[in-house]
Amino acid sequence: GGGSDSGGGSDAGGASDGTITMGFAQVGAESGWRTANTKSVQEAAEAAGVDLKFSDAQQKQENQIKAIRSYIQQQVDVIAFSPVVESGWDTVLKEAKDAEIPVILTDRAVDSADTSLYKTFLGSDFIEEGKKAGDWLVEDSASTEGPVNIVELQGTTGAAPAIDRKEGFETAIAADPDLKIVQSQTGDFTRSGGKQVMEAFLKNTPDIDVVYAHNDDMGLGAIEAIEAAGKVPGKDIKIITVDAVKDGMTALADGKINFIVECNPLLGEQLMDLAAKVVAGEEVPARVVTEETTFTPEQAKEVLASREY
Amino acid sequence: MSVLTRTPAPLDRRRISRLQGKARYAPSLATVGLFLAMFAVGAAMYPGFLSGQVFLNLLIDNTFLIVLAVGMTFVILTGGIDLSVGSVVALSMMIAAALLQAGWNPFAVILLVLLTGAVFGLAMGAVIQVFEIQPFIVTLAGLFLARGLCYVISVDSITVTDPFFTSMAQARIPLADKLFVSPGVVIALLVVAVAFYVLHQTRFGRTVYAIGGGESSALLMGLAVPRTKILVYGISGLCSAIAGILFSFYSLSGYSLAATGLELDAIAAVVVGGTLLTGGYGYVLGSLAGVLVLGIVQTFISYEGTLSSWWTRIVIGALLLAFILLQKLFTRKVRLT
Amino acid sequence: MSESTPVVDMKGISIAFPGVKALDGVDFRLFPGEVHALLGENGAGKSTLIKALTGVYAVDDGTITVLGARQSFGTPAEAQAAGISTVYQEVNLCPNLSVEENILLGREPRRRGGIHWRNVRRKAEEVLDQLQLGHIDPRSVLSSHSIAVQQLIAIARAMQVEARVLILDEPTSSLDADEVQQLFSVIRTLRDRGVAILFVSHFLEQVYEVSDRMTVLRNGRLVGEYLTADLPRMGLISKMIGKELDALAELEEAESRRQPDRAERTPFLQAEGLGRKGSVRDVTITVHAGEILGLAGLLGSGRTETARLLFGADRADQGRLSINGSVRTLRTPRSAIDRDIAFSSENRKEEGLISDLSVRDNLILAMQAGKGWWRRVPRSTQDQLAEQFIETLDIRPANKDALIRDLSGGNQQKVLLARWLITEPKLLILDEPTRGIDIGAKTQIQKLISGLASGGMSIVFISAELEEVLRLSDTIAVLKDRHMVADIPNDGVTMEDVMTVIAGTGA
Amino acid sequence: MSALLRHRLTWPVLALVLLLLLNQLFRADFLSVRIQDGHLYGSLIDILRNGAPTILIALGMTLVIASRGIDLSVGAVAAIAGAISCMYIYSSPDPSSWQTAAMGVTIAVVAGLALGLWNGFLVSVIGIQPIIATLVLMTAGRGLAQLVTDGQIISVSNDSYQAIGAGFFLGLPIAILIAAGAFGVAGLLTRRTALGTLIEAVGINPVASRLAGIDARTITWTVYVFSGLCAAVAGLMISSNVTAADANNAGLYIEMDAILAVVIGGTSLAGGRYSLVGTLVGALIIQTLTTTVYTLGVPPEATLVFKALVVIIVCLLQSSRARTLFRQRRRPVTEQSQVKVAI
Ligand SMILES: Nc1ncnc2c1ncn2[C@@H]1O[C@H](COP(=O)(O)OP(=O)(O)OP(=O)(O)O)[C@@H](O)[C@H]1O
Ligand SMILES: Nc1ncnc2c1ncn2[C@@H]1O[C@H](COP(=O)(O)OP(=O)(O)OP(=O)(O)O)[C@@H](O)[C@H]1O
Ligand SMILES: [Mg+2]
Ligand SMILES: [Mg+2]
Repeated sequence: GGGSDSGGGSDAGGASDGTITMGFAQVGAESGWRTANTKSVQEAAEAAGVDLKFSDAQQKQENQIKAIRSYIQQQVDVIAFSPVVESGWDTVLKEAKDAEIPVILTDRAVDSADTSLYKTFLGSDFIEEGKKAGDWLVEDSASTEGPVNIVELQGTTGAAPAIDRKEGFETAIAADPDLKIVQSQTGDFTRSGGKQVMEAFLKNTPDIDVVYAHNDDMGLGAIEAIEAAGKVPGKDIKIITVDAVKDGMTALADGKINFIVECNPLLGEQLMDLAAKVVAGEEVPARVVTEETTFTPEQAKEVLASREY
Repeated sequence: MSVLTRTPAPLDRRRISRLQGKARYAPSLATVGLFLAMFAVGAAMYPGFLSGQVFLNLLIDNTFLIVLAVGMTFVILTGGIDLSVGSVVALSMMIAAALLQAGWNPFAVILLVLLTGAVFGLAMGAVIQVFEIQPFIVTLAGLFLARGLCYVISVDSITVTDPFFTSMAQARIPLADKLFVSPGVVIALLVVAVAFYVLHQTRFGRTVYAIGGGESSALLMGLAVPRTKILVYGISGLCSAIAGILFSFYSLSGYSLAATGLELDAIAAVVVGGTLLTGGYGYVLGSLAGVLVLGIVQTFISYEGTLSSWWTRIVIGALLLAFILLQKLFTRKVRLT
Repeated sequence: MSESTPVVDMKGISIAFPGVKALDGVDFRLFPGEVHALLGENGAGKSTLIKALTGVYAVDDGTITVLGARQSFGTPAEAQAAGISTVYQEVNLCPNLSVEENILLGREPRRRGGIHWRNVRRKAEEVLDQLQLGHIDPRSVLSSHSIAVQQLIAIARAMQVEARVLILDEPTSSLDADEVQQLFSVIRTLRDRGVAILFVSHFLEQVYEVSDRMTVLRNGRLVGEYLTADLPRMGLISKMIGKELDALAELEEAESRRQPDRAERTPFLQAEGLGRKGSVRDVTITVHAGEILGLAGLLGSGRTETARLLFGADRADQGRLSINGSVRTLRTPRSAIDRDIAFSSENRKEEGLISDLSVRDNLILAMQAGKGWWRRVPRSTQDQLAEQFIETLDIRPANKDALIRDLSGGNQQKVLLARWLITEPKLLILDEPTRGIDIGAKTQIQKLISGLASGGMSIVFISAELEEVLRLSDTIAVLKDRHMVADIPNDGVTMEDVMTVIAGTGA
Repeated sequence: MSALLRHRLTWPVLALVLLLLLNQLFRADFLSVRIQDGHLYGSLIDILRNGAPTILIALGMTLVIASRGIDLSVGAVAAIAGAISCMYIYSSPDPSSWQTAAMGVTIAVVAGLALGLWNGFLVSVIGIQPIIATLVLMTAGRGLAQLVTDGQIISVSNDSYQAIGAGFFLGLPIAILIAAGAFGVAGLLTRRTALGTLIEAVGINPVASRLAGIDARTITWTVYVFSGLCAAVAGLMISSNVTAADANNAGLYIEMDAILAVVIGGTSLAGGRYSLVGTLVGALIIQTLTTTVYTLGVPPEATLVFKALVVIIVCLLQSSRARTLFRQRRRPVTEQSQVKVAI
């Protein structure tokens, strides 16, 4: 209990009248993926009758901490957030715990040693995504002879998905010594970054066989660079990406991308379920991995029409 | 050749010029007044807003920004600018986290970080002064350099587990019934007090203002212009390092991407606090008020809680604009030139 | 004044700027206990010599000895530490700080680590009192004072230290008689205490009144060093401008201009009870075509502010203004300029010069502004006008591409005057146009003004020298305590008459 | 020779040449340009094409800075322009016709002009310090752009639209032709009319300029409008280059690049004299630097350090002080403009 003595709309008793108040601290709106994620949470909250307090941290950890503090101050029933970065949450999570507000992590993990600070973590496994990409490549190039030159378009330097997708991919391709990453540079998760980097790669390395992009957008940028260089994306140069947003799936269906590892942003319903359980005091698993799959061009054609994002 | 003689000036002239002297405080005072007004509006709009802890949280959540704004005030008062502060904060955090991870003594770490920050600032100041390169560009290069060094130290984020840092992060200094601040707040306010003292009670501080009033005049008046200009960047570097330590207390980690764009927040806070970017006019207390204003804008938004991401940005921009316009309105009569 | 060893001994000093040899092998000596006047036309190199001595410029050649030791100061601070206190030509203070701080900046009394503000105030008041400036509030902001007051504060700053050498570069150009006398009495006291004083002025009376010795420069070269007693005034002038005496006689000759008949003149500008809150009030004047209206008044009496109202630089909120018969409100300088009014400000550094632009660009500026940005004044016209005015006003160096900030003070003033002449205004408002201008140029400018009036231009003329006002004006408007008190047609008015008006009428 | 050494563009140009040579050293065919599919192809062409938006924005920024201002909102304006045009094309019934593209472009350009008007209004009429006035739009602008696109990346497939950023005309990238055109127009406008001199005058001494009859307000206003226009066109290029509007990332940090270009080109942030050619060279240096990072394969974590070092070296070379330091001491106190007004 804090300084509010008037007991406004969202007192601790909020849960008893049936409505749950949830404070959700989003990373930002840095990509289409993230926007889909936000929308999913907002829509699910509405459907579940959850009173959602939403805030956008604009990719800054300090903003997110401020938002969480203000949720604690406002005595919400549950706090959910996608941490901007893994580390540095102990203090504010302790404050939440002291105020007896349960916390759910979404999409990205925190590295707190004290796992009692949050109830559960709902989200994808980035290393696994990288592995899936790598595994496909190992399988795909098993038949080909000789070295395979891979160029990698990394995400924003230092960002967790970038680090993990790189790591997972590298682990997987270690299985085949022919697979070699010849160049790797950051494209900042953006299309124009991907395009510019790819342009330079194409000039540096004449015989690129595979592009591995940490997200669809960079892959789409790379496609344009490859086409401008007079090569055929998907044939002359194979492309593997992560995310499976609509534009990426379209390119996959067109055969310009060869393989996409899904990273599902639609966590809203799962989150609301978990929140209801947590507020009701039920046990929840400590880790909930989102349902994610991979797509080949054929699969893409099938599901393309029904993709929401 | 005869020239007219002067009769003693009428008395009211004395009063007029005194008033014009007071006008120097107007923008900063307007900031404080508007901050209070915003607080009142917030209290009227959102339940739970009107609480001492909401105000104290503004301090707790902005310790590093307060310290940065103090350093930035020194620089801007001389008519310069320091874009490197955000990156130096990140660098300080990385150094601290990496060294603590390697098992260093926390006090040795803090000392080293402060030293690094100060030296980094002094080096930029020296380049600005000796080679007469514009501060904007030197500190922009500083921004790249410090951020790049962060990555060189580690691309991953590093968690701080040192007991001293942890206790600083989680300690609460109780003030009154259920009100508390963090140790960082005390440090930040101490920095403000020291800066206030330095600016108003030392020759160095007055030279800072003099340089802002006219660099060549200050030089001709025989003031230590080159030394002061270099030192000012040193101070800003030192403040960035302190802010880095405070940020480490705040987040108990080091992260290469931390504090991006913080330099703009610091500059905005200083300017909102009534300091002229061309130098010569402004106060650290105004900058403190500026930080609080930026903080309360964010508090407004998290209390609102229904804005989608883009509306958040738009509303922040609109609130900033509304604030600047109101400030302008209150200080309209004042001619600073 | 003993021929003891000089405190300052400069030998063979040369300084060249790109395109100009500002000093060329100049020798200069300064003895303790003397007032030494440094003389020369605009651009002769006086300010440069001072800056060479005080470490602002590095010398290309030559040696400087101060108190027997070879010196080459790297910064003004070093010169100050060696006992040389300087007031430079332009006011070089910090407009954002208070008066007391400007006086004591860099040497504030301290107490336990902090500045002892009470002592700062006391010391500032002391030195202000010495210059009889006790009425100035030491806590007021410098920029709230007129240029004249700022000049006095700069002098107060220089006198506040116990210096061995005191250098004053045109300290009197904007002071009134009383203040000049006050300054001189302080100078004499300091001299008697053995301080060496270097003094630059274009007012020869003052030079003869206060100096013991003088050094004359011409075009960056030394003409000679003389005892004041040995060199009569005319001799000095001819040494300064390098011409023989009969040429001078012609310069000195007063203008006799046909005064147009009052009845047949058309009024160009009429102000009735014009005023502005917190500034001047009750300004009721009429300026006819071809007439020169002089504004007289004490320092700070509101002449500049009146001029600014007439030009729309400040907006009037009382009274009525009509131009060419129709009532107008001047909101901006632009609207005044569009009605053929021009205004040359007394504060050339802050309100006149575009320091980083060339002489040509500065000359052409007002004309260009009038044409709008789209219609550029053709380059050939620019060149031709620049050359023409450089010639008529004898602007030196005669280089239209020189940056105006590199010109000497007097030459900058001429460029600014030319800026307005080019626009061929119907009414020209001149606020202290002859300040800081050498005697030759001054006479030239006075001639020019009356010539312009004869050609039909109306002129509002402001000068701290009442003589000059009396000599040139057809009508004299007297201001006192920032409102207008009288409007006297100048038919044989004497200085005493004007003084009586100022002293007599109740406030 | 010494005159050449003193010229303020000598060192930036030299730095640019050195950077290019460095690349050539690492990759033998770096400087070679060949014809492919009827247009020029090669790293140099990439540098020009990718540099075009920066050049364009830096062009507008130069004039703003000359007038003693700064425009932080250019990146956001670019994002808005891209968002508007792509959204228009995306949602129009005929998304691949050139008329649609033309209409989208027109709307975006008008929006850019309007945003420039807005900045200019805040600075010149209300009198807010430029950095804050444009910070408002910098913050809110990206939000507006996202509002337009609903936070999504809007892909369009319209050949005419794609031509702006990625197309070729007579073998040359259209983007660079547009930038060159804008450069020419700006050069002509400022040097053949009096605009350049008037901007400089306002930038050096606003008080004196006003007293000389210059309508400083209109001049200031004009430069912000021009900057808005340049940013909008740059935004079109950026979005057209990847055939998509990315409200969040398009033109991110481009304001910093543009300011850097202006300053490297020898224009002082204190306002006054400016050099458009200098800005051009500055922008090319920055773009070449980015390409160099990719060409040399600088590891991502060292990229920023490398950039910092190059910027510092370029500026050191360029600083007049560094040059005189090795010669004789010649140090007149720089008479900076004494008039201090709110920028
Ligand atoms: N920084 C500079 N750069 C280039 N030329 C300069 C500079 N300073 C002075 N000059 C030139 O040196 C010459 C001497 O100037 P100086 O200011 O010493 O004259 P002065 O005797 O003080 O004249 P005035 O009586 O008008 O003040 C002039 O021709 C002037 O244009
Ligand atoms: N002694 C003084 N103390 C304070 N302020 C003064 C003093 N004298 C003048 N001022 C201020 O300086 C400004 C200028 O006055 P103004 O220039 O109109 O007078 P002036 O008759 O032109 O005198 P000056 O000879 O100084 O130019 C006014 O704002 C006035 O308030
Ligand atoms: Mg002089
Ligand atoms: Mg006056």
